[in-house]
Amino acid sequence: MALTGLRIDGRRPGELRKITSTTSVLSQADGSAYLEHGNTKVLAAVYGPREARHRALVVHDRAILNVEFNVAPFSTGERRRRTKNDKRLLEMASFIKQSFEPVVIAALYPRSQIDIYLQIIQQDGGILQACINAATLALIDAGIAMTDYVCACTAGWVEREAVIDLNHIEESSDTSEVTIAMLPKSNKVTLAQMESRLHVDKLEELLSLASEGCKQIHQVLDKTIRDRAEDLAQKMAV
Amino acid sequence: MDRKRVPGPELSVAPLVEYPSDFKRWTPLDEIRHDPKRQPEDMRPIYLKTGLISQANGSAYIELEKTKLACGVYGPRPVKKVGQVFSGKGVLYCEIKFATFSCAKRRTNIRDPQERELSQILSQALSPAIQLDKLPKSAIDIYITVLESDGWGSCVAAAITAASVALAHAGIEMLDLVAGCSAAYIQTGPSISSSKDSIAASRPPQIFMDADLEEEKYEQGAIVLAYMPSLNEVTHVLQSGKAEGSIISQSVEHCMEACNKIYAVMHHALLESINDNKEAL
Amino acid sequence: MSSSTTTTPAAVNGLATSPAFTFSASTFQKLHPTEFFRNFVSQGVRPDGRLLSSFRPTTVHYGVITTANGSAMVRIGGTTVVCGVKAEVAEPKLDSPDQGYLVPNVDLSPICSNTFRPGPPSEQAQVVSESINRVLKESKVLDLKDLCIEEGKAVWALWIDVVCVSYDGNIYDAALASVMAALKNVRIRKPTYEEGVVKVPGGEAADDENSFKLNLARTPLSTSFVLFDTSLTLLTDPNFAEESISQGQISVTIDEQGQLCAISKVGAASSSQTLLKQCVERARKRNEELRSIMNQ
Amino acid sequence: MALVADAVVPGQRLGHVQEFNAGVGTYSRQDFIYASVVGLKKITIENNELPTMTVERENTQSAMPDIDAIVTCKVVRVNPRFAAVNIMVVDGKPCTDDFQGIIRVQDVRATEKDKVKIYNSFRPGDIVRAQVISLGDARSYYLSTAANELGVIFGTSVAGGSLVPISWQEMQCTKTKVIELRKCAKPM
Amino acid sequence: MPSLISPAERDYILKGIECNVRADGRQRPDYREVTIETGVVSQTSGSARVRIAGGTDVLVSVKAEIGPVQVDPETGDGADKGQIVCNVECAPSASQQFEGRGADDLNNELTQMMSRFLSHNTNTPAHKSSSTEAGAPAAPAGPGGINLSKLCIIPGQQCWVLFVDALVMDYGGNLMDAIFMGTRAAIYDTRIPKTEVQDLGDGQFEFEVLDDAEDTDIVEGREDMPICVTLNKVSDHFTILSLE
Repeated sequence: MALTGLRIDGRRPGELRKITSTTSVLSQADGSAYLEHGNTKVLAAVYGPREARHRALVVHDRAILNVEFNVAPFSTGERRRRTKNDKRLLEMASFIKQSFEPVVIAALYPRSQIDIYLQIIQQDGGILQACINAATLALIDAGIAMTDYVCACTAGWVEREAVIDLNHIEESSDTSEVTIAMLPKSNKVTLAQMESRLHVDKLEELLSLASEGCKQIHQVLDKTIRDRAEDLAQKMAV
Repeated sequence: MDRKRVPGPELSVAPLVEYPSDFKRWTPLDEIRHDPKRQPEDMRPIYLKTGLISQANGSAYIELEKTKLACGVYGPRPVKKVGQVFSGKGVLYCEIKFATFSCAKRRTNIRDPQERELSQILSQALSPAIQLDKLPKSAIDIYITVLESDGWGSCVAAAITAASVALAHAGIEMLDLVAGCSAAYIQTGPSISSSKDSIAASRPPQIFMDADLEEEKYEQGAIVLAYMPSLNEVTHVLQSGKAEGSIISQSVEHCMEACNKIYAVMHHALLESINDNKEAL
Repeated sequence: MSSSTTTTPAAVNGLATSPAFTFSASTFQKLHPTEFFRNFVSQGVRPDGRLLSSFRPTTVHYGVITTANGSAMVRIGGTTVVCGVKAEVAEPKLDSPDQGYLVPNVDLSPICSNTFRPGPPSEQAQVVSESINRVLKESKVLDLKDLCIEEGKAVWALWIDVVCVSYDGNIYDAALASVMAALKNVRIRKPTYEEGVVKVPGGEAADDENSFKLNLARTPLSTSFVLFDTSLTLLTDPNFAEESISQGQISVTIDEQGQLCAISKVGAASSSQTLLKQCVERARKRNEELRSIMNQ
Repeated sequence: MALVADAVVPGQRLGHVQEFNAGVGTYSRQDFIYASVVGLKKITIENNELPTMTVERENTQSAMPDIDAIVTCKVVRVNPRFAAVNIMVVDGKPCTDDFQGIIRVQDVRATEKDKVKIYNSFRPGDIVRAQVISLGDARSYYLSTAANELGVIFGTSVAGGSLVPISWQEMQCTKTKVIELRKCAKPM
Repeated sequence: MPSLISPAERDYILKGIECNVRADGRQRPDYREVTIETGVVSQTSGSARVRIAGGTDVLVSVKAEIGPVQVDPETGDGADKGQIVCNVECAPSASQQFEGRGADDLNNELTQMMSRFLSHNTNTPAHKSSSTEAGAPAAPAGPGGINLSKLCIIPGQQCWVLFVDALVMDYGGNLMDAIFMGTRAAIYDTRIPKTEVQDLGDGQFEFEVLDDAEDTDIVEGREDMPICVTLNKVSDHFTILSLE
């Protein structure tokens, strides 16, 4: 941490990386979104509500959510081909599934399945948060009923300073970081995930910082959706 | 290796073959084929017999000198794969497996990507010739085991020929038999300089029909053709490597003529199976 | 399927079909296989015309695969198996630095019978592979020390793979015979070992001077029987149909000096001592016959 | 050895569309008739119109149920709506792999269709002769035993003896003489 | 299963092709509009993205890594060659039919085709570079055009391995053309760092990679890379790049 209080990539502790996102990028998916959070690039596609693949999984009164992760072999510095049932990816997929279950109004689509496919194109830290934000955009683009957005943000403790939205270098230096997914309107936390040692009272500060980050992300996502909606409205109006 | 087989050492590798200095390996430079008796357009003699597998509905065994493979056809039988949607047409399922001892380098028991792709090539080459709409809701399974392979191209061609004969032997209604034939383009003749630009000036590559393993090592390109001789229609062309357009069309001509010769051998094998049935009764 | 005989007589014991329902022989065999066989066995003959104790024609061919170090094809009636042995270099186990590996595996792929599905080896394939593996190990067919190239560094690993091309019952006898014939046919080039690399001389002629054969201490061969129906009649060298309706199987493995290598009796039916003696006796006779075929 | 004179293989050109009709074992394509199976070429001449060219199949294709075929099958499962069966023989030819079939409760008999009790018609283990009425769905063919000569032809009674039909809906156990209810086939 | 087309719609398309007008207004031999960008993925030696109007979107990346040389025990050749390892992956997000294991066969087929065209001798089990015996006529650098000898660092020991990974993000028909255009663009965009080899005597070599960004090599022979055009036979006409 330089003396000027700036981080490695020149950001202030409370500053997010640049986020650019667009929706309806894929022709065949019901809903899709492409999100760049700094150098982390993620593509999300939503298919559904459609017929469940395995008859056994069908639930008679609501839709079931299925999340699948796919990492491009070239996404990290050193090329690594991950198999379909790589433990780490399955774990991430289940996190995302749990964070969207309370938000998607599944009761409207009984006996069906909603598939969320996440494709990581480039990794530079904050994979889980980028995927959750992209999945939110893709679900909305697919027109699936949701009670609220789900915005995710990471926060961590780097060299005795609480920072948000850690990049790859900050993540790999043994900092403690927490990822939380939040419903911006109702301020409820649907997912909090931390895997490193952290002092209890520091956690309080990180959580408030992360929720602050989520609000900022919410504005960006919301703006993307509204621009897209206006764009569609104009096209239809003409 | 997996738990379901008798375990061997994790890693075992073929010993390095050290040829004595005076040993002269065959090279195309001296313009004769690896087997001196054969001219460039000669095919290896084909031994083809039906009825090798007692349980199969139709079966065929083919030998081209060193290349040996057996083919079994089961069907039409109910589709076993779960989640199949109702189909008015029959489904063709093909699987080719190289025996572990079939090539110089030992192959694994588990199907590798190359065998999976070969299976797709085979079903693409054979399905146009089978009247699948006469077999609703059922599947035809073609299984091929390569016992020994002397040349990849000739193996694929032999597999197509054997599978087509096995299908006919199984009594399945077909439009025509499908004969398979392969050829390789090999640069012969001494006047070759290594620099790239003068390649064009040297002689065009020679077309060797039905190349064996030794010749395949020097091939610039290869072609495998699946051809219905009586209907004069090509069902599949698999061309790889680099060659001018004229060479390719010339090799397609050669392959078609060769397929007509192979058709006669298939014809003979199937008629023999009629005589065998006569004697058996 | 067995060749069809004329329509079976309507009044068949135990099957009180009224005369109206007569089937063709093949339909009758498909619907009531045990009934169908009982008619034949009660008259001491089998549907394919063999006596209860006769064997199917057996042939053995050596050196059928040139890309393998040793190979053999064995055909017993409708069952055809091809065994190939490939010798590769591997590191020895720590507890046996001068011993090579002998790895037999039988592959019952879907090509040989419509009962096998694609995928990992079926239970039956694993049982046959394991029993051959035990016979090779327990009866010390080959001294693993002969396979040592450089103690502690490099040894030969003989991958013995049996491919079943056509399955018509009695796979164990055919597979074991093919393994023994292939091992007899093995020829490995004499290796030279230099700092971690094993080299073998190339070139055409592989004669006794630049390559060696395996000296097999014993060559066990097996004969199998099945017990049919409640009457426990003994059927030798069962084909696929007989195997699928049998109550139990007995296999007797004997080597060339006539010593017993293995006996396995499997199946629900309990059988008397005399039956086992009868099997061993018949297996001994069959053994000579099989050996003469193999030594041609 | 002399090959059989007019034996043909699939794809062999047999004649012109004007000269013959394409019969069994042949197909016509761009005004030519070709053989579609291995077998012996036969020309059958009806009274007036064109002679038909057929190829009498040498090795029979493994049997496959098609519409109106008479099949013999074994009952596997019974539930109030239908009886699931394994089709083992089609038109007298055994098929190597059994096909799945179901006899729906409304196809058991022709009269009083709605009063049929399936467990009084079929029991698991019975051998039944039925007729294929449709290709059904992806898994099984739809069969019917409405005609008189269709129904149970062989069954084992509760006591284990074989059953003999004594009326169109009763069978008697040979051992214990107990009457069991079945939809029997009238002996031909 | 491909998208279900009603018989009427099928007939409409067929009739259109008969009179040389396709469903999207193109003529039979017309190509759809293609856009190619290079350098889209940062941590790679070279990358390219190909988009064909109508929904095909493929990302191809080339990563050069140092790996052991693959020697063929039989002929002992390949010791002085680099390698190309290809891999095509259809992301399940690309289309409905890639759900679950649906994409496996297509992935395998495209991967095998790519490796066959780039390094031709995939016939022998091991993916090995094109084999040219020293004495025999030196066939031009492999059919993929790329000169693999230039990729060798220390003959017999270390060489550059070019991992070509194609990721299909959206499937709108005609994958082969898109993948080949992407591969050619990615190989053009590829920069391989220079290596310095020190001879430590007695056959031992040591090499060191210079990692300043400007001074890098290009892939030799990249202009000979194959280009692929797919023709679909509809009724008895050939159309280029049909939609589905």
